[in-house]
Parts: sequence; structure tokens; C-alpha cells
Amino acid sequence: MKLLNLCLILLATVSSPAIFASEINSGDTAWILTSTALVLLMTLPGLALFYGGLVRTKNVLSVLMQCFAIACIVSVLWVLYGYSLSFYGEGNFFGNGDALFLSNVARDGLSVGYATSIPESLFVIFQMTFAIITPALVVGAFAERMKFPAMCLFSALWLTLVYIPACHMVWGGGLLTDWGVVDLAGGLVVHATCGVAALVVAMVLGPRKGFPGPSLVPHNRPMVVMGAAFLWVGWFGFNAGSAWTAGTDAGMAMLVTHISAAVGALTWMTAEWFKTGKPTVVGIATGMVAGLATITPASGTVGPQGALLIGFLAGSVCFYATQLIKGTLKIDDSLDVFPVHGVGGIMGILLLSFLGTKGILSVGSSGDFNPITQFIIQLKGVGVIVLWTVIFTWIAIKATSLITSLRVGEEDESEGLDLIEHNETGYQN
Amino acid sequence: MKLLNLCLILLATVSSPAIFASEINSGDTAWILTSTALVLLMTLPGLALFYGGLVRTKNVLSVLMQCFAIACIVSVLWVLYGYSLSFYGEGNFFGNGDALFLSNVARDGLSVGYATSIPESLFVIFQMTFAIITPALVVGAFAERMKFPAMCLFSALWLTLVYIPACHMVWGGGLLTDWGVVDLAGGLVVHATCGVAALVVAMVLGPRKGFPGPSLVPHNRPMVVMGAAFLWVGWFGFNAGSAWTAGTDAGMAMLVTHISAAVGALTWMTAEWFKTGKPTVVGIATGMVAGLATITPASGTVGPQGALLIGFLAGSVCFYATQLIKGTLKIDDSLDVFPVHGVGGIMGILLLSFLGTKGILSVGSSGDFNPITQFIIQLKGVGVIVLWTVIFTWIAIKATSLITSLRVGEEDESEGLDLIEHNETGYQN
Amino acid sequence: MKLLNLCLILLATVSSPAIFASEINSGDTAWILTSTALVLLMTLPGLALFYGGLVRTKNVLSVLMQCFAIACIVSVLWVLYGYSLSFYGEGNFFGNGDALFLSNVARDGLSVGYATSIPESLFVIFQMTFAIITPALVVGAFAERMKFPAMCLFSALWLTLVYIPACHMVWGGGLLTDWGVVDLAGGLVVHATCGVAALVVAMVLGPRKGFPGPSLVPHNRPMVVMGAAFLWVGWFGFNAGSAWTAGTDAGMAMLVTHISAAVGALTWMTAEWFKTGKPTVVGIATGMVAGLATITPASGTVGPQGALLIGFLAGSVCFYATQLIKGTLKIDDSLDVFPVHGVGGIMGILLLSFLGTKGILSVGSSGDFNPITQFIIQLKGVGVIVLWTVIFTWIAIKATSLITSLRVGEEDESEGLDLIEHNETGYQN
Amino acid sequence: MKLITAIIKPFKLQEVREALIAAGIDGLTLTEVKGYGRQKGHTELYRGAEYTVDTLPKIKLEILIEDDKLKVVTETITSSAGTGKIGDGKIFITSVDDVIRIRTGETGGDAI
Amino acid sequence: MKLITAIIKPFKLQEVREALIAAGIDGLTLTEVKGYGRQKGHTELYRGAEYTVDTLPKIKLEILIEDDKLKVVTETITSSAGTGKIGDGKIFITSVDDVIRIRTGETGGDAI
Amino acid sequence: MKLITAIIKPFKLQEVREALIAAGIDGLTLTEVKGYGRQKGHTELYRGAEYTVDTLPKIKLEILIEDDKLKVVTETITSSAGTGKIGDGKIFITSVDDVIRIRTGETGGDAI
Ligand SMILES: Nc1ncnc2c1ncn2[C@@H]1O[C@H](COP(=O)(O)OP(=O)(O)O)[C@@H](O)[C@H]1O
Ligand SMILES: Nc1ncnc2c1ncn2[C@@H]1O[C@H](COP(=O)(O)OP(=O)(O)O)[C@@H](O)[C@H]1O
Ligand SMILES: Nc1ncnc2c1ncn2[C@@H]1O[C@H](COP(=O)(O)OP(=O)(O)O)[C@@H](O)[C@H]1O
Repeated sequence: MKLLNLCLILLATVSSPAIFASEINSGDTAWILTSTALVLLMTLPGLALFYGGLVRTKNVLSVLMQCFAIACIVSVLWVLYGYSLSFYGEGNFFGNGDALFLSNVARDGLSVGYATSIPESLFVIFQMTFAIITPALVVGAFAERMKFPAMCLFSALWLTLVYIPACHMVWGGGLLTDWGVVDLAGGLVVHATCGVAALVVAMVLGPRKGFPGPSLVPHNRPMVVMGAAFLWVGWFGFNAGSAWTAGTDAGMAMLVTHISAAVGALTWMTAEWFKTGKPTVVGIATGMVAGLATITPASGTVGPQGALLIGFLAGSVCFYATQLIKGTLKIDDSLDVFPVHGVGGIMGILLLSFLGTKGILSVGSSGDFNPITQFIIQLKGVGVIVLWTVIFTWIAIKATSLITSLRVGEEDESEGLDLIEHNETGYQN
Repeated sequence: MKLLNLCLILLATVSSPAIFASEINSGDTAWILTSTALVLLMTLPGLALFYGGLVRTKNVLSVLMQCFAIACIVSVLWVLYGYSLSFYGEGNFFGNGDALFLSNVARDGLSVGYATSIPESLFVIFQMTFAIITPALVVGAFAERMKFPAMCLFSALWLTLVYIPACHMVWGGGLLTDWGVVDLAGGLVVHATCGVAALVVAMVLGPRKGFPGPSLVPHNRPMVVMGAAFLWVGWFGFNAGSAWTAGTDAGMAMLVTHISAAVGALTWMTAEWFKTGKPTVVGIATGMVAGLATITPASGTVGPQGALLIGFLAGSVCFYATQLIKGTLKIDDSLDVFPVHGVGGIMGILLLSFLGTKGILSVGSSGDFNPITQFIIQLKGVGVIVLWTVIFTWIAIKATSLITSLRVGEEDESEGLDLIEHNETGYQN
Repeated sequence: MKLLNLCLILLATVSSPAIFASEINSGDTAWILTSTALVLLMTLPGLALFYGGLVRTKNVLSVLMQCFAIACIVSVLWVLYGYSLSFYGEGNFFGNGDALFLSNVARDGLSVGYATSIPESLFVIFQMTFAIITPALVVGAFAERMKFPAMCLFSALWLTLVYIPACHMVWGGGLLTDWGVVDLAGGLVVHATCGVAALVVAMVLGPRKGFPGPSLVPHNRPMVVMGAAFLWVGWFGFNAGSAWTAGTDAGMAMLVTHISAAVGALTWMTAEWFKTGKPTVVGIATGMVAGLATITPASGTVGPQGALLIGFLAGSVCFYATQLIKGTLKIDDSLDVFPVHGVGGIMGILLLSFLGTKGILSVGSSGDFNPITQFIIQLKGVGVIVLWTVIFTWIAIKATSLITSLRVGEEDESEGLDLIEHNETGYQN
Repeated sequence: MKLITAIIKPFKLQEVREALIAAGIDGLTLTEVKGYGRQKGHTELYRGAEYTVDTLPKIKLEILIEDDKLKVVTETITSSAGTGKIGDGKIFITSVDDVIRIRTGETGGDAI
Repeated sequence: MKLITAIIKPFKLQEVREALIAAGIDGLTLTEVKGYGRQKGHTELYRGAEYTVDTLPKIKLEILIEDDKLKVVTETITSSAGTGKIGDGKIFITSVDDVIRIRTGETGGDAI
Repeated sequence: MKLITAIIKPFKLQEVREALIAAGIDGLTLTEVKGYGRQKGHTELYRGAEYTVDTLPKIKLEILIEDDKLKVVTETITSSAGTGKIGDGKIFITSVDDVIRIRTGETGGDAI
């Protein structure tokens, strides 16, 4: 009886969720619910404002509209087939159709594979917010000239042909999962894909009228800063949410994410200060985004000191990459998606091999850990994703151009997309 | 062995917070704390910006001020008597005075009734954020012409005469609770009441000078989009917070909420595209709000497929309702509160009978579940709330008009409320 | 015995918070992760927008840049030595160097001292967000005239000489911890330091050209309201996060925080209405901030009724203090940091002695509780912090002036800091 | 040819425009300006302090017409823009040497 | 001295400016205005309702010149601002009594 | 009657206004304009690239006066708006045929 009592007393004090691995943990669930809200905040309003402020007055609504429409279209496609093709089944490049229309997602269902302590419904929507932001990032490449119907079609195709397979390959049990590629929150899946796609799309579409030239400048820099702030705050959900639990991994992910953002911002600001004589607010904000993009894949494995280094490389390399693409190569990747996200994401993927903590990285790769081995795995991963993205982005944009014209006419471009495409104007007096 | 079995059985059931009804669960609490912040974000800055962007430059501050003042006034009244009259006691229409001044709310107290795993203090403030947003939504009906003192008085009366009884009837153990009306997060309590009130107030006040006409257009559409984005993100707390726990219900509520928002947005955009030839950003944002309002009561019971349908109906029906009210009936419900929130909320309340999952709905209603039976219960609930709201909104606005004049003069209306009512101007050069 | 062992083993796998004091609790961790995001939101974009809207068009970017740069600089210094000097070691005024470069912060480490149920990495970053906002608040004192390089240097020095020792003294086991000073979320550490520093800096720098005069008015009041809204929402993380757990303390902290904000807002609005004849939106927003600053130290100990009183005193006293500093004393503390934060924070620190709940306060002070005794302790605390801040802020600003000039030239001030210091302009047509 | 410059109250713009169209005037150029005159400005508030804004928003209309329309136009504006209260504004009449329509190169009366 | 006032399409501004500089004109003042004329405005949308905005954004250039440059300037503007479509705008020429350079107090031709 | 058009530096506006009031001028109309002249513009930055903005914000004052006040007004403006640096701006003087006060219908000197 004493024994029984003891048991009961002990039990009475237990309130833990985790007793059997496959049960919902309310703390983890609370954190991923929150993270989902934070990642949605990154796109709406974060990215929308960041991009919207960077374009000219006459195009501000078109950019907001593009981000908004992408968020909606991707959400629907994710329900219809995106989630299923990304996270169900064992294919190398695509999953299977077991969860089409989310038919498999029970009200009480637990998440599959990793993330075992949260509901599957939550896993679906958390991942959906990643699927939303990736094509929305590509908006920066074709801003101020692409037609809205073409934009919708292209984004839907691109999600299907690039994002979903990349997601499946890296996170969903596909080829790169098998290879042991480490990518916590999307250096490859999100940033490399959108960055490379941006280059391809920018080259196919051609530059804006007046590029390069002094007329293509931000119409509302406070809006840019505001958007950047939401990206920063939201990114806590992006990276620390990707730890799937509310524990030490999430805490460290948040800390290193923040450090890299801060150092990336200061480095870019300083580089610009040296080059041009003045520090700028668009500069510090852009450096911050570069710092965030670069730490993204590594935020599950590096520590604070590694984050300082990653932030520094993000701020400096991405700054010079921006000069290169626009200044030297004269490619009108209008809002610098490739140099910031593409370069940052790939750099982070590669750096993490050397900056990671041993014990953690070996989880991802097979057997015991060796930085060089991991680096080669990561490099192969980059190769596959970059190649895949180049090919299928090109297919997506070309296919779109066969169905509907990609660009507005020259005069319409002068007039501005807000009026031409949406019969609206941003600001009235 | 028996003892062992007993232990195992006990352990097997432990994972849940609910084993002993009266203990705080830190995960649930974390999520409701977060949800409270999210729902406050919906009003400030969400709704304030959404509405503020929709009015003309000369009235932007007046709308922000109205939302802000309502938030403050309601908070105080909620502490003084609102919470007590809503959630204490068994009256059909009103609660009792046991928690006036929150005297009953102990520092360590647990929440009453449902929501048994969070502190009562948290229950008080989470509910308070709902009480704030409801009268703030009504601002859309009287924007650009109501005097500020009248607005304050009316909102206080309306909270007392409409919101509090509706809240008590549906959620606080009153008449509709007894009938078994299902309303997860406020299709009736929030959206039907504010929507119907908007119609009444708009008709009593009469239209703005220049209505209908081309001069009454949004002064800052990026502000509208920004506000809409915060509504979207905040609504995750509104609906998924109304699950009271951080578990599968919250995950599913968030997922279906998001789906309905996305589909509502796309549907409205498409309807508008057909009707006018162009998709607009104010349109897509409004459709999104309609999608959110409509799923609100149903977000605890429908699944992803049901959410697709609800979103579709929200986007299409609310779009045409907007045309009807302003275009055909010429009622200047200035920012379309009734067609979006009223129509949406009521539609959601009725639809949930048919789209809900059996096992869940039967919790709300008595005995075993039958869609038709539930539909009739829901319909009766709508009848009571609509009737009650019409009568008491009318009383509240008429009582206000006896004490202080409702509208600014014609010349002052031309001048703008910012200067006339607040001696401030929105933007300076 | 076997049976007993089995039970124990099963229990040992339980990850419950309560069972062994020094284990991660996922719910608490979820809430502090969220709170960290909320407190960052307070500075970026909250405070940045609040301050940015209050200045003139030509200086909007400079203010955003100052807030942004401070956030980044402080983050780096916090990693290098700030955290260590604040929270490690037993010195009266400074901690020690055991965690320089966060070398002591293990991936799996638990937080030290209080906050025992969250990871140390999370403790580091949560505290970092407080260290960020404090010097950012001082921006309000030197806005529209300080040079950017001087601003950077001063902020770094000030963090080191004022914030870190204040933080260590009150929260990190230093002098005021020993005395038993109660300061939940930073009435002394955050608001008294920034407020007093604002006065010192404003007096050393001298007033803006045109002060006092009608030209120094907000350029974008909707931006001010938006910023205020984020401060409100973010403050939930500030105060309720400072409860360290997701339980009853956090719930009550959030409730009283909200009440004080609402009452502070209404009181300021009413005072202004009496004095000037009109209620204003900048007024209601400022009163809200005063209400929040004042409840900050007391939010762990007062109840709802006490919060009503604190909010009332905040709104009225801070309103008149603002008139005094600018109107009577003619000190150009440009955005009223001292009267709002300094006066509010100190008032809250002192009031809590009388409004606190007995059982709780005695935890902070020694032995059994007596309001007068506690008041004297609090008063001594105020004395030390105010004196320390006056002296070291003066040293920091003077040291800065020896290295680089503090103010832009008169003509540059007319031109605006955006162009002069950053070669950017806020808005383009 | 004459250039009529009218400074009017912004909320009268719609009415003036319609009256002008009715009078057969279908070309004009508007500018947002600030006026200072006998009409007092207003008080604004900022954190309990009052300050006076003594300029008021006005709309400037510039209308180029042939001489014979002078009377019609000034009378149309006077009657449609007037409220009888201080600050209704002014109309200036200046002579213009010539006018050119950029599109066609036409000059004089044809170009209006 | 003459004051040339040109109303042009905003997107032509850059071109006109460059042409004027090439023609030796290095001083001018720009104003953002709204124009109403033969060129139709556009339709805007708001929640399913259409409304017409019949004024169009234009740029007004004011250029003070000595009489002998009149022809060069009007021709430069006409050729650089023209698209051949309705709404290209107009050029007004008015006589100016005198001009003063504030900095130096110079007047007349020296002050331009 | 004369119309005095002065282009001045924005930060001098307050001073000029006060000087004019002191000189008995209590009516004027302001427009925000952009000026291009000998005063160089400034460089702006965008993500590491520099671009030149060669127009500068200026304020245009339009003041209608009777002929006898011409000298007072131009001198008042010249002295209060001058900094002695390039870009101080210009004053144009043009003759006005007539002026009408909309409120009363007064014309000529009475209408100013
Ligand atoms: N002398 C003037 N020169 C230029 N504009 C003037 C002059 N006097 C008045 N105005 C313009 O006319 C507007 C109305 O003038 P005001 O004196 O206020 O009233 P009223 O037109 O009834 O006499 C002013 O706001 C200003 O824009
Ligand atoms: N009578 C007028 N007075 C003043 N401005 C005019 C007049 N007619 C036209 N304008 C200006 O010139 C612009 C172009 O005129 P519009 O009639 O549209 O085309 P076009 O110049 O090809 O004849 C108008 O938008 C308006 O700003
Ligand atoms: N020829 C001109 N026509 C019209 N406005 C002019 C002309 N020249 C100068 N301005 C205006 O006067 C301002 C000052 O002229 P600028 O040549 O820079 O210096 P300054 O007045 O000292 O000679 C310019 O910014 C422009 O607005």
C-alpha cells in the first residue's frame, strides 16, 4: 500500500506530456503554434513591406498584391497536394499522394517522422508558412514589371516544380535526407531556391526600364525598415521553430539567429560606410536579412561564437555580391534576392560543416562526424538544389510565357503596375 | 501485478493536463498568453490600420483614435463589471456581480468552467481582448462623421447592452449555452453583433457627405494591407486560442482558419476580377477578412476540406453582400462591416452544422448529433442574437443622441475629423 | 522492489517541470521564447516607429537608424561581455568575466539562479532584448541633432557604464538585490536609467534649433500610433515574460500591465482634454506608454485594483511632468523620455511597496513584510540608480565628445539628418 | 489669351470643376498650395502644448482661356467657389503672350 | 524676359531636362500638378465599385529665360516632351517685368 | 498690381514670412517645388550604389501686391531669404491685369 501511495503521489505531481514519445507536448505545441504565426508575419506584412518600400510609389500595391496572392495560392496548393508530395512517401525527388487534400490528416493526428510531440495539423501549417515565403521572396526579382496573371501562374508552377521537390529532397525523406545534408530551417530549401530562381527569372524577363539608373530607388524607406523588423522578429519562429520543441535547441537557435542578424547588419553597414562614405538604413536592414538568411541552415548546430563569424561573412560577402550582380553583371535582380538570399543561404549551408558542434551534426550525417566529409555532403546538396532550381525555374517561366505574356508594355511600365494591373493607387491626398 | 497494472494505466492517461482538472498546464498557459497578445494585435494596430487606411487622409487619426479609445474604455469596463456580468452566474442574459472589480480573481486562481488549465487572470484578459475588438469593429460603420464624445459613450453603452449579454448568452452559461449553440471563437458573439450593430448605426447616422460617390476612397492602401496582415496573423490567436489548450484542437483550428482566409481572399479577388476586370489588393485583403470571420465559429469543428468550402462561400457571398448594401440599398455602412463580418459570422454559424465533425459537435449539443437539429439550434441562436442586437444597438445609439450630438456638422465633416475633433493632422511635410 | 524500481524508472523519464527543480519546462520555455520575440518587437519596429513618427520628415530615417544600430551594437556587446558582467559573479556593481563571449553558455545549459526551468541560451537572449531597448529609449532625448558616429560610441559606453551595472545591481546579485529592492521587469533597470540619462544628454547637447517652437511637431502620427501599438503588445512579453514561467504570475502580470496601460491612456487623454479642449491620439498613445512604464516594476506584485491606481497616477503625473520639463524648464528632452519613462519607472518602483500583495513582496525583501520598510528599501534603490546614472551618463557623453563631435552643424540640422548623416531620404514621390 | 489663377478652398474643388465644365471650360491644371491671409489658421496640439498653424491648405487652379471667355470664367468661379466666409480665395488675371500645344505644335487660340 | 511654363507628362521629365541642359538652359523650377483636359483619366476600383479619376499627374516646369532663347526653349520642350498622344501638355509664354537673384541682388538678364 | 514670385530655401521660410508680416504683407500663397540651378544637388545611396539627385526642395511664394509696395517686398525678401550661398533663389516680378476677391467680388487694389 505504501508503494501504491508513493506511485500515486509521484503521479500526482507529474504533469508532463513527454511520457511516451508519441504524445502531444503542450509546451512544444505552444511554441510551434507561435512560430507559425511568426513565420506568417515574415511574409505578411514583413516581406511585403520590405519589398513594397523598396519599389517606386507607382508599384507599391503591385508588390503587396503579389506577396498576398502568393500567400493565398500557395496555401491552397499546399492543402491540395503540396504537403503530400513534400512529406509523404520515400521518393528521391517527390513524395506521394497519400495526403492529397490533407485527407490523411486526422483531427487528433500526431506529426509524422520528426516533430513527434506536436499535432500533424500544426506540422502542416507550420510547413505551409515556409512554402509561402519562398516564392514570395522571388517577387524581388521580377518586381515592377511582371504581369499579375503571369505572376500567379509562374508562382504556382514554381512551387510545384521547385519548392516541393526541394522540400521533399532535404526535409521529406528524399535524396538529400539520405545523403545526410544538414539544413535546419531552409538554407537550401528556402534561400538557395529563391535566390537562384531570382537570377533565372531576372535574366529571362530582362531589366526594368531605366536600369541601371538613378530612378530606381526606394519610395518609402521607413516601410523598408518596418518590413525588415518583422522579418527579424518572425525569423525567431523560422529558425527556433525548426527545432520542433521548446527546449535548449530552440533557445540556442534563437540566440545564434539573433547574433548573426546583428553582426550581418553591422558588417554590411560598415562595408557600405567604407565604400560610399555613409552608413545607410536600407544598408543595415539588408545586412540584417543577409545575416538571417545565412544562419538559417546552421542555426541548429552552431554556437554563439560561430554565429559571430557567420554574421560577419554574411554582411561582407552579400554586400559585395550585390555590387557584383547589379553593378558589374548588370542583371536586374531588382531587389537583390540572389546576392542576399541565394549567396547567404548557400554560404550558411557550407559553413555549418566547420562551425557546427560535433555531437549534433553527427545526428544528421551517418556515423561519426568529420567536417570535410560533411562539407562534401553539403556541397553535393548545393549542387543538386542549384541545378534543379535553374532547370525547373527556367521551365516554369518559359511555360508561363507560352500561356500568357510575362511583362507589361513599356508605356504601362512607365505608368506603374498599380494602375495598370490593379486599377488602384497607393496613396491619395 | 495488479499494482503494476494500475501504475501503468495511470501513467498511460497521464500525458494530458486534464488528469486533475484544476492544475495549471504551462504549455496551455504559454499558448493563451501568446494568443492574448495576438488578439490585442488584431485591434492595435491591425484593425486600426485596416480602417485607418480605408478612410480619407483628413480622418485617419480619428479612426485610429476611436480604435485606441475603445480598447482603453472597454478594458476598464471589463475590469469593473464586464467580466463579472459575462462569466459569473447563471442568468439567461446577464451574469451576476460576484466578480465586480475582479474582486474574485485571485493571484493563484484557476479559470472557471472550461479552460481549466490556465489561470483565471489569463482567462480574464484573453476574453477582454475579444470584448475590445467587437465594438472597435463597429467603428467601420460610423467612420468619418461621428463625434468623439458620442463615440465613447455609445461604445460603452453598446458593450454593456449588447456585447456582454451576447457573450454571457453564448459563452458564459446563458440561454444559448443551454440550447447547445456552437460558436467557437465568436461568429455570433463578435461578428454577428458588430455586423448587425453596424447596419443599425449606419442607418441612424445617415450617410457621409458625398455618399455614394467617387470621393470616398482609401487614402493609404498599403496601410490597409498592413492592417489586414496583422488581422490574419492575430486571428491565429483568436481562433486557435479559443481551443484553450495547446494541443490538436488548436493546431486544427489554426490550419482551418488559415485555409479559409486564403480561399476567401482568392474568391473575392476572382469575383472582383470578373465583375470589374481587375483584381485589387483591397479586394484580396477584404476577402481574407471575410474568410476569417466566417470560419471563426466553425474553427473548432471543421476540417481542412470544410474550410475550403467555408472560405469559398465567404469570399463570394460577402463580396455580393457588399455590393448589395452599398450599391443597391445605399446604406453607408462605411467600411462594410455588415457584409463582411455580419454576413460572414452568421454564415459560419449556420454552415458549421453541416461541415462539423460529428464527435466534436455533439459535445456542444445535447446527446447524439444530427446536422439538422444542430442547424435549427444554430438558427435560433442567430435569431436571438440578431434581434437582441438590433434592439439594444438602437437603444444605445438613441440614448447617446439624447445626451450628446452624434455627428459633426457638415462643414466640419468637409474639414475632416482629425482637425475638428482632435486638433491634429495625420501627416506633415 | 522491482515494482518500485519500475515506477521510478518510468517517472525518471518524465520530463515534468515540477519534478526536479532544475529541468527544462517546455511550457515555460515556449513562453519565454515568445516573450523574447515580443520584447524585440518593442524596439523593432515598435519604438523605432513611435520615435520615427514623432520627428520631422527630414529626420525619420536617422531615428530608425539609431534604433536599428543600437539593437545591433548592444547585441554584440552583450555577447562579448554584457551578459557576463551583468549576470555572473557577486560584485556589488559589476559581475565577473566568467561568461565572456558566452563561453560558459552550453547548448544544453540551464539558466542560472532564478528562471530555472528555461535554457540559459534563452535567458541570455531574453535579457539581451532588455539591454537593447534601454539605450534605444534614450534616442528620444538626442533625436534630430546627434551625429551618428557619436551616437554609436555613446550608446556603447552607456550600455557598459550604466545599463550593465544597473542590471547587475538589481537583477544580477549585486547591491540592490542584496538590499531586497523589488523591480520585476525594469522600473529601475530600464526606465529610471533611460529617463535620467535622457535628461543629462538633453542638457549636455542643448536644444534643437527652433526649440521651443511650433515647428518641432510629429511628421507622421499614424506611424506614432502604430509604434505605440507594438509597444503595448510587446510589453506583454516584457512584463509577463519577466515572470519566467507560464503560470499564474505571468497571467496576472499581463492583466495588470494591460489595465495600467488602458487607464494611463485614458487619464492622459482626459488631462489633455481638460487643459487644451481636445483629446489627441498622440496623447492617448503617450499616456498608454506612461501606464506601461509605471506598472513595469510592480507587475509582479500588484493586483487589478492596484493597477487601476497605478495607471491613473501614471497618466496624470507623467502628463504634468511633460509640461514641466519642456514648458517650464525648457529642457529639450525631445521626445519626452524623462517625464514618461523616468518619472513613470520611479513612481512604479515606489508605489509597489504599498500596492503589493504581502505574500509575494516578502520574497523579495528580508523576513516578513512591511510597506514602510519596503518603501525605504525602494527609495534607497532609486537613489543609487539615479545617482549612478547621472554620473556615468555624464562621463559617457563627455568621453564621447572628446573623441568625436556630438552634434551636427546648424545648417546640417536644418537640412535634416537623413541626408546629412545617411545620404538617404525617407519618402520619394 | 489670359491665364486665370484661382486660389480656392479645397472642399469647393468638385463644385468649381463641375461649374467650369458646364461653362464649357475643359482644360485646367491644379496645384495643392498653402495659403496665408485674413482667414486664421488653426491650433494643433502636441503632448499638451498648443501651436498655431497659420497656413491653410488651398487649391490653385490655372486656366488658360481666350480673352472673350474671361467674364464667364471669373463669374463661374466666383459663384461656385464662394461660401461668403473669409478665406474663399482670390482670382488673378494675367496676360499670356502665347501658348503652344506640345502634341501638335499649334499655337494661340487653337492650342488651348 | 520670358517665363516659360510647360505642363508635361511626368515620365518625360528626365528627357526634357536633359534636352534643356543640352540647349544650355541650366535653371528651372518643377512643381507636381494635376491636369485636366482632353486626355481621359482612369478608372479606379474600391471593393467592387468603379470610380473615375479624371485628373492626371503632370509636371509643371517654370523656366525663366531671356527673350532671345524663347524659340530654342519652346522647340526643345516640344520635341522632347512630345509623344504624339493626347495629353502631352502645353507651353505658356508670359512676360516678366524683372527678376532678382536673391544671393547677389543682381537683376535682369544677369539674374537668370 | 504685381505678382511677386519668390523661390527660396525651405528653411528660410519662417524668417521670410515674419519679415513680410513686419513689412505689412499679410497675404501670400506657398507651393512646395523642386529647383534646379547652379546649386548642386546631393548624392543618395541605395545598397552601395550612389546616385545623384540634382533637384533640390524649394518653396515658391506668390505674393500679390499693389505697385507701390514692390520695392519694400523685394527688399524684404532679398534680405530675409539670403544666406549668401548659391541656391538662395530668385524673385520674378510680373504684371497682373486684375484680381478678384471671391468672397466679395471686389476687384483691383481692394481685393488684395
Ligand atoms: N496678397 C496675396 N497674394 C497671394 N495670395 C494671397 C494674397 N492674399 C490672399 N491670398 C491667398 O488667398 C487665400 C484667401 O485669402 P484670405 O485673406 O484668407 O481671405 P479672402 O480671400 O476671403 O480675402 C489665402 O489663403 C492665400 O492663399
Ligand atoms: N485651358 C487650360 N488651362 C490650363 N491648363 C490646361 C488647359 N488645357 C490643358 N491644360 C493642361 O494640359 C494638360 C494636357 O492637356 P490635354 O487637353 O489633356 O491634352 P493636349 O495637351 O494633348 O491637348 C492637361 O492635363 C492640363 O494640365
Ligand atoms: N532660369 C530659371 N528659371 C526658373 N527657375 C530658376 C531658374 N534659375 C534658377 N531657378 C530657381 O532658383 C533656384 C536657385 O537657383 P540657383 O541657380 O541654384 O542659385 P542662385 O539663386 O544662387 O543663382 C533654383 O533651385 C530654381 O528653383
